[in-house]
Amino acid sequence: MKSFFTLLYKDLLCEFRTKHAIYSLLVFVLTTVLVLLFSILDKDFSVELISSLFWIVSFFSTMTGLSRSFVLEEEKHTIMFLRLQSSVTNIYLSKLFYTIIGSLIINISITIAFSLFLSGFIIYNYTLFALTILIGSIALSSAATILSAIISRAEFKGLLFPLLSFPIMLPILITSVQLTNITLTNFTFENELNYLQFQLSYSTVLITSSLMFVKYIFEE
Amino acid sequence: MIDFLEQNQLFIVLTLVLLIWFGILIYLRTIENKIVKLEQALKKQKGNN
Amino acid sequence: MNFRFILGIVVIVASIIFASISFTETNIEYMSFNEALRADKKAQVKGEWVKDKPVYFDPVKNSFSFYMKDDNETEFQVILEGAKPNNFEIAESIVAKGKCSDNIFHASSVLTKCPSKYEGNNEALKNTI
Amino acid sequence: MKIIKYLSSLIITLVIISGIAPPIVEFPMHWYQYPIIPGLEDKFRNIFFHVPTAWVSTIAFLVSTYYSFKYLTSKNDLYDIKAESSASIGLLFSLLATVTGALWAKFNWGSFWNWDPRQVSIVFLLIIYFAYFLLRSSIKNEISKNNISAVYNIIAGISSIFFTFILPRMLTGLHPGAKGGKDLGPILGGSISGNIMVTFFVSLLGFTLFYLWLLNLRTRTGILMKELKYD
Repeated sequence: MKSFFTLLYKDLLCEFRTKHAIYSLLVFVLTTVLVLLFSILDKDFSVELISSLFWIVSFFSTMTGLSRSFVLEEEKHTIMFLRLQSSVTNIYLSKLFYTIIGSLIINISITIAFSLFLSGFIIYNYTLFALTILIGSIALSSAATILSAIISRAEFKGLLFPLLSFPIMLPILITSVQLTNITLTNFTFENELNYLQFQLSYSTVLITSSLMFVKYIFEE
Repeated sequence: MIDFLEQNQLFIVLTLVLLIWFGILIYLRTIENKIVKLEQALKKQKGNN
Repeated sequence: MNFRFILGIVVIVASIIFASISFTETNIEYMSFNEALRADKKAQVKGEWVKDKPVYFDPVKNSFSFYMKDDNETEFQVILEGAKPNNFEIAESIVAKGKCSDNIFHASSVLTKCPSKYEGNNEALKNTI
Repeated sequence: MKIIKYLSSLIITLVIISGIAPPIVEFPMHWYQYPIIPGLEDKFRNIFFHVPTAWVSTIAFLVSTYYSFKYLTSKNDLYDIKAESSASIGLLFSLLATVTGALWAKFNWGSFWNWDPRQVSIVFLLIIYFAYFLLRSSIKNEISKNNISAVYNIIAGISSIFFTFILPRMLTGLHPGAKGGKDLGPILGGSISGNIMVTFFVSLLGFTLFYLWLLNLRTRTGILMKELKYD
């Protein structure tokens, strides 16, 4: 348990020093908002467009900034060190929590940026929106962490990463966009709890199976 | 001729599908024969060593 | 097969069942036309196509217009932004998503529900097997 | 194995004949007449081919996931070969299901591709298992290749349950059984005429047996390649 917190602290400290994820997030948010504002000056953006963009920005920031956690360890050849210090499960858990924290921060900053710059971004249902962001972050991170562990051992990382993560993350993104649509329109066509239920069980399944099998990835 | 073809569309489709299916079956059989031969050759090789 | 695996499998199966419950409980709320008129927001209305009333396609605006009758038998005009939906003629019911204004329903999408039963006449069915 | 081989060939031949040959009439009076289904007419015959291919691809991916699990718990190379073989057959059949589905969609829904949730989910499956083979080819170390691809296969297999069985029923779509539809669809809802039902289930059986034969062939080539160290 102690080593888990040490590892988590180490990851957060590394991120704080390099600010890799923070910069990539800033660039993504700024470009999307600016391109949107300059290209469609006075038009009202449709809710569907805004919520899709929200999750596209979130997806790419998570992908570039955070999900390199395991890949970086492998590239810096520090994974062996970590494995001497702690069990694979502990390393996995610390990476998972690091990714969840990072992705939560990313989503909250996107929310702030969108509500400052895009007039169409008005949240009607705050509880549902908070839940969407929380569960969406957990689900995205649970997929990103295990895939990052798998990728770290393979060659052609740059090509494989999007290819592997895209189909596994897309169901999460689809349901998140639907949920965000609901929070932004204040009118429910659908049973919004279904989507939350889907995301919750999807992330539970991903995390459980990762915990079960992550140790085999680093077995030689 | 065209009348005949039009009236028996379904049977033309049926013959074509059956032809393709039999082609696949024959192909699979030849592959299986090859595999059997290879397996036997491998067994012999192992026996010699 | 140790305890950890069995526990994991149980959790996975339980979550899959938990997620499966979500689609058995779907209850979509359709509005009637009058409700949609008052709602002043996006709504979806379910109904039938009124075959006697005129249907036309405007190639300039790329819009398709037809008359629809909702479950309360209220008739109203629907203007769809886009081409005529597939299987429009044979659809047994139509779901239109959009907004109401000036007694016209401006739909952003129209779903056609086709007969999903793969059987013919019920009387004759008994003879098949 | 011999029985499976001959039985599957025979059954699929029979299904092709009994699926295509019988005429459709408005009032079926005999067992060899299919009822006319409004909106589908002759196009309904595709149900005997499109659904079983999709079924086989689902089964093949699940079997592949199962063998990957067996591999990780037993570390027997045979299971790795079986997992890979089953995944490759699944990939082949999901391609077939996409093609037969696209043809059906062209004549029933108007265009080859409609972005129906099920069409999207089969694209997910294709990408996932394409990536699986890419992943296999991109790891050099034999043992870690087998381990990592097995872990990925399990993650992918479990998540594919979500988007082949659950997601298409939550979203609105054109396939029967999608959200907003009246019932579960013709098969699960049981609203299908007797002789169609019989042909359909016989077809499912035939295609499943055919899959077993293919799996056997593919596994044997895999074993041969392993024994001869041919990569």
